[in-house]
Amino acid sequence: MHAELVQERGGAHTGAAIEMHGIGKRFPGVIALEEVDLVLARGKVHALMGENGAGKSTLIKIMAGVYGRDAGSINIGGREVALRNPREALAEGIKVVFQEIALISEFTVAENIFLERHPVGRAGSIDWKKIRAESAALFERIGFDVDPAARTGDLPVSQQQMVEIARALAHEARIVVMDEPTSSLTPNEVALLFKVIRRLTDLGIAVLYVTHKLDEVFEIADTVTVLRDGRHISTRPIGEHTHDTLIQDMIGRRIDNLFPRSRGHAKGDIALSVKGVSTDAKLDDVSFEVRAGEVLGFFGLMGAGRTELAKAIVGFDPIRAGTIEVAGRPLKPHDTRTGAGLGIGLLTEDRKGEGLMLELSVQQNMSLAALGAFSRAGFVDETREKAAVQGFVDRFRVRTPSLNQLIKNLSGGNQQKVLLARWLMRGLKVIVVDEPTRGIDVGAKSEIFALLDRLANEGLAVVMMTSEMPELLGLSDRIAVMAEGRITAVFDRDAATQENILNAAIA
Amino acid sequence: MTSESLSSTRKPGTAFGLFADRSQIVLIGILAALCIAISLAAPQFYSEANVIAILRQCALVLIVAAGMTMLLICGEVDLSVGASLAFVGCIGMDVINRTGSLTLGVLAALAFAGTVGLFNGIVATRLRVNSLIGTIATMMMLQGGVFLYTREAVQNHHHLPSFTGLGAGYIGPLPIPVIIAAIVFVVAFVALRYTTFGRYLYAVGASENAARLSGLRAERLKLIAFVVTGLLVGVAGMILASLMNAGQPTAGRGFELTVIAAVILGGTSLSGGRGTLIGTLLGVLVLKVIDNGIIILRWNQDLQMVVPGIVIILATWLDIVRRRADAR
Amino acid sequence: QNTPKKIGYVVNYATHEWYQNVIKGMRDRGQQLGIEIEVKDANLDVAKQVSFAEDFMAQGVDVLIITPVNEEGVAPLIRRAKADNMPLVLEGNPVKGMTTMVAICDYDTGYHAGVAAGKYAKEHLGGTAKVMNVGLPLLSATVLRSQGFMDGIKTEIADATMVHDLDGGGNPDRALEVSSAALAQNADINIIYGINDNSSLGGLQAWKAAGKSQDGLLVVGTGGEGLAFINAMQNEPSYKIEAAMFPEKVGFTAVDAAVKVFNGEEVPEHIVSPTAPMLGEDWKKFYSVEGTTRSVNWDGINGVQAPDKCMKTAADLKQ
Amino acid sequence: MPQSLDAAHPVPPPAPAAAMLKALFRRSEIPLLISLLVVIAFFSIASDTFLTTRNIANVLGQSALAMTAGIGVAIVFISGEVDVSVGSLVAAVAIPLIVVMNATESLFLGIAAALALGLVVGAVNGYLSAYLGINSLIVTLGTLFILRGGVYLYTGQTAIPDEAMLESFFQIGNGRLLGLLPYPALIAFVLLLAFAYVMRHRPFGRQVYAVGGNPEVARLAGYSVKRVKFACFIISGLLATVAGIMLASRLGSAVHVAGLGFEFQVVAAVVLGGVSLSGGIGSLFGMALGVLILSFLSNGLGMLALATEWQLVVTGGIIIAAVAFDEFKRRRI
Ligand SMILES: Nc1ncnc2c1ncn2[C@@H]1O[C@H](COP(=O)(O)OP(=O)(O)OP(=O)(O)O)[C@@H](O)[C@H]1O
Ligand SMILES: Nc1ncnc2c1ncn2[C@@H]1O[C@H](COP(=O)(O)OP(=O)(O)OP(=O)(O)O)[C@@H](O)[C@H]1O
Ligand SMILES: [Mg+2]
Ligand SMILES: [Mg+2]
Repeated sequence: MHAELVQERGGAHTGAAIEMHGIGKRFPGVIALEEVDLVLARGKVHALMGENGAGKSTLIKIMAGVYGRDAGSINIGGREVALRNPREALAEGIKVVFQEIALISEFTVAENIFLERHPVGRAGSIDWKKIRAESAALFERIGFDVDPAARTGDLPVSQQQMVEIARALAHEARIVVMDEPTSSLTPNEVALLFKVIRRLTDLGIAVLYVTHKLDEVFEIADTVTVLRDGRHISTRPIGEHTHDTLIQDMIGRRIDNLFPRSRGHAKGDIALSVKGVSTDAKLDDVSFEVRAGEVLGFFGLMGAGRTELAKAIVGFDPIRAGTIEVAGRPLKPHDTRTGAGLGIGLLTEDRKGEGLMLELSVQQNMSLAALGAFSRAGFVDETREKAAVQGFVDRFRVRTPSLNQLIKNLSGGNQQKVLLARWLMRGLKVIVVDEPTRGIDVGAKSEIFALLDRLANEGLAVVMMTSEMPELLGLSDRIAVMAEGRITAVFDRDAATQENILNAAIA
Repeated sequence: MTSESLSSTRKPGTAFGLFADRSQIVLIGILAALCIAISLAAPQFYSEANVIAILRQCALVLIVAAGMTMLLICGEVDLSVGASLAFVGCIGMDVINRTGSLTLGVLAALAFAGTVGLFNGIVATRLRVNSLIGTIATMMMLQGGVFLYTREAVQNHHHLPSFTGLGAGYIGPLPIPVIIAAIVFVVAFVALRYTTFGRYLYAVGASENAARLSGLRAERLKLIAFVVTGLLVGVAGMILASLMNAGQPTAGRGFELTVIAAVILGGTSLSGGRGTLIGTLLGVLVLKVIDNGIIILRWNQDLQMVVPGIVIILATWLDIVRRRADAR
Repeated sequence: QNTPKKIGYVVNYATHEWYQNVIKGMRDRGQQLGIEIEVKDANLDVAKQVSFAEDFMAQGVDVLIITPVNEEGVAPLIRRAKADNMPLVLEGNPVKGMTTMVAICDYDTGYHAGVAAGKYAKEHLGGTAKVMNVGLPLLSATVLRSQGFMDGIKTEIADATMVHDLDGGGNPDRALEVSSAALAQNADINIIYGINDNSSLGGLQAWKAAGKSQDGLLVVGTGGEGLAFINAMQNEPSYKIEAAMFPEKVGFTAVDAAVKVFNGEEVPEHIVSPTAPMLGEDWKKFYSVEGTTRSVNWDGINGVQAPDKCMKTAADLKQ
Repeated sequence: MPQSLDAAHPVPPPAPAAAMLKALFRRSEIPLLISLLVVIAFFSIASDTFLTTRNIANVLGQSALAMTAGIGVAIVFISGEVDVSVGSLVAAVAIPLIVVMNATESLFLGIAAALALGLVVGAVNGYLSAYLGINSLIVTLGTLFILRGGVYLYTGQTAIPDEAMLESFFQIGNGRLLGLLPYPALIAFVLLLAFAYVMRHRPFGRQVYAVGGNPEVARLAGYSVKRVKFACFIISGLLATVAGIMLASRLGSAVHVAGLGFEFQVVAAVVLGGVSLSGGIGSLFGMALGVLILSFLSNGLGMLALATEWQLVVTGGIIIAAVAFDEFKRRRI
């Protein structure tokens, strides 16, 4: 489909696919973009980078017709285009993989692939056969193994992300935009994705690629544009960049050590003890202990059961068997309140579904778990609450015009910071973090690591579920590997290597 | 800036800011316009007798609406309040007749109404039945149940003056129902606005999962909101019984719609997480002033359905327009 | 003479006390004659009423009695019953194409109560009559009662006026609410008329809640079906007149009519069931009360003469 | 997609039997169907007049009103909005129907007038909700009140009788196919199949699901969320009109008190039928089962000569039990 299309549209795989000049966008209290230029070349991968809240997603949404722009012009193939709504953008061949998953969870995977235009057969009826067959073919072609007839909402986040990517390929596209597509992908899937991207560029399609992962940029991008505070900082061929120059452009300063290895967290008493925990769905006899001041990293392939374990041990999900003790005291299963009371909390991987209260303010979101601490006889002391929230906003550099901003208006990374602050404000004995740096920029990432590291040094037990090797190896004192709902191996930090971890994960 | 929950756009310091935020401007405007227009056309409108009549009517609705506001904020709804209102009056009256004690009667009424709330809460949170349909079912059961309990109005055989006072009495210039409503309002206002309980209700309504994960017992909070609503129906039911001097099994028809209309007119969101009691108060006042004004103006009473319908839509639309303008 | 085995009654509003007593009268008469009476309640839903009549026809009852929720809304039903050869008796209001109807005369009921009220006003209220009508425009029957009341009172007091014409919904709480507003608008009335007991009592409660004395006030209720009016007549100094409509008698008569129709006997189009205004202690002639049970004094009721024809019917309203 | 791949990839192989069973059970229709069968079985045993062809045909006819209006309300629910105005609309549309028929003696013109009113009301509901963004519960609660008040004002609170007495009009609500199946049942059934087809097999139907499931995603996929919702309200207005016409025929007049509380009945049936209030979930067949359960309940309890108060109590209890059962199944599997 693409091949014919591109040929027919003029063949040449070079030249500008889209030119954006002087783009400006403001939200109440925020200047999200100011005088931003971006030119995408056909058949090239253009990376867009910047801190959380730099304006990347906003720029993309303007391309996609989601937001109108306050200033600037957009040219496609030499024509100025308005892009007033998503339909117009789609008609121009702009396909976007959004940062937040944009699928209908009740629909099958196949239907989601064809959401933009259902193919119809005789008499205008939807051709379901064709939908199934073509999505199966598409998945086969890109080597993505998922049942097109599955209900999308039943898939793990990572697979949904892949579906979303596949969707961008199902239709004729001239420009494919990906906003942090790999934030929840496994290494295998990332490799798969890169293969797909190369295919797209071979067909002359322009790719705009947003990520916080520097390694990816160096692997896939031809050109990099950096935004900071809504302004255009630089656009350079990737060859002119090193890690350091990129970071320098992004955050305006250097970061020497991304994953601090402040060695040897002093271990204290057993903070969390999990014995023989099983659930109806997946977990099978999981046991482990974490001591105060220790960081226990959990690794596993997609669907290994880490998220489920995380939810079970904080009391969110019911368990079928087993016991959980926090600092020697038993946690009542399926009751987050005793969990929080005992001092265990979870930073979820599903921000929208389980973390954020979208219609409430930054302050209300952040102080939720700690509200009891700011209250006397049930009355909230708003002055203290505000001071504490402001403290965390400053410390984490949460970009928000005010504490009363609705959290849904914050960029993804800033939302994550607010959620982390929610627990840190309360003060815990054990924090369980599930993909804690998903969608977080390098600067914030290293801040969060430094923070977790410091908290561990102060005696907090950290259970970290992560799919990122550097994170895992950088911060963990011990590493537990899961597969199929069981713990298959536990390594001491010094014994752990990428190879033996991956071997245990496949087992 | 579209937040209208809690502290968002409230301007501290000014007296106005303490009691209302900008989302209420539209309603205040409508209320003022209505009052002025009706007063000009019919001066009886602001006569003491009429003001008291309006306030007494508002009191009944407001007492229940305070609970309903909490329920809607935490994402639930209760359509059984009208049917419960009738039942409560019959039970309260019956118990007073049998025991000769107002206290016991009121306690029985509260116990019954609280149990209805508890039942609704359990159906919604434990059986996970959507509260819209669950409470329609409760409404049917109560409508049937009240006639099983009594075929006819339970008459006042005790002639306790304190009972009559509940609905028709005064403390100073203020009717007792109005005082009770004021107390309920203030307590509910403070609870929603200044306590952790109130904040938790907003949180549960905004995202039940997020609230649970943050250590809140979402189901328990909802259950409490159901029980509070139930208890308030108990209070209103006793006042109504006193006003009618009988426990009337046929009372309360359509009361649930009046209450819900007032609450949503006050800007409380049906999807949970948003709403204020001040808004509810204004909603109740607007609806009852319209109702009263049509009689005072001697208009066709069929307009008592048409005009509130128009005002509800209009007020909501004006509020949307205002918010859009604010966002600029 | 044959007796039907089973009579089906589709009532419009069974939970209302008036119809409870109609049903009671039917059951009593049915027992005497050895007829099974089965009741389905439309609960004020016109669509449901048609459905239930259908159900009865499918079930195979011998005679159908219907109290229409709305008299226009059962016309097709009557046509279908005829096509089905199903004998049918209406209760309440006349419908095009019906064979026979058992009903009280609503207008006459109001009228005689009005006359009684007029006399009372001449004697005790200084000959003036300023009426607050707590009405229910929704139903033609209740509209007739209010009209009859005003026409009746005017025969005694020619310059009687209706100060307020209210829609009290027939509910106690709504009646209370609208009466309160009306009294605030203009409290210069001395007679409260209610189209049923809920309405008259709602009006009276509004009067009391406004802090007014019952001296110089007359309250007139309609129905006389439950204990509420007895309680009021005993405890409220102003509650002096109740227009009794003897629902038990209506039920009783309806069953007799059903038997006749079943046998194909000639029946008048309108079989009138009697009503009478009750003043003061009059009610004791018809009812006796023990605790909370009320029993019928058939001799008393059978002694009330019913007119052959109503002075005015719903059909007259349309002109 | 490159042609070379197309041929090589047929439809994926069917899922194994266990998975199919599981998929089947996740469908919310199954518990409903079981509930319906239980209700029918129970009354068949308890009453000897229940399970007769005539009675079953009657119930199907009686359920037709709620089913017809329910299709529209369910579609609006699926699109993520609500419509409670149907209770007044069924009464309101009878007025132009009867008035025009009385004046012109033409069934066709009468129906056209009724549909015109339904269209206008649907369009107003849709415009206010979808385009002005006013919460649809508020809008349709408003129109519920306004229409009822309007009916009372126009008729002066009396019914308007059908004076044209057209046989064709009488037959719509009272006639029976082959003397057995009431026409309303037939009409409702045909509409149900047609709209079920639309919802499942036409792009528009899928757009409705998408818009209700996630409006943001739908917008990103290029749908006009507003237009889709607007169309749903119009459909609902027109279907309520059809229900209103059938009702008017059964009543032989425009009755001012017709349809009081009908909105509760329909909403209860729709929600009982598994259509989610939050949009995007539910099927028209589920809705139809919900309507049938409530209709058979009402009929069966009537057959048992149960007093109204007990009927109310039992119906309420069964609604809770059925929804709880559905919810329980959904969580278990
Ligand atoms: N709808 C909105 N209303 C108000 N402010 C907004 C809105 N959307 C974005 N913003 C603000 O605009 C700025 C840019 O946000 P954007 O989402 O583009 O950042 P980003 O570069 O994608 O960040 P991240 O890496 O965290 O995804 C942020 O300060 C954000 O809070
Ligand atoms: N069949 C399914 N139905 C519903 N949800 C599922 C199903 N399979 C997986 N999930 C969800 O997908 C996620 C899979 O996470 P799981 O805990 O099994 O693995 P993980 O190691 O955390 O993997 P990931 O990296 O995807 O988070 C969980 O949130 C789980 O609830
Ligand atoms: Mg972003
Ligand atoms: Mg996970």
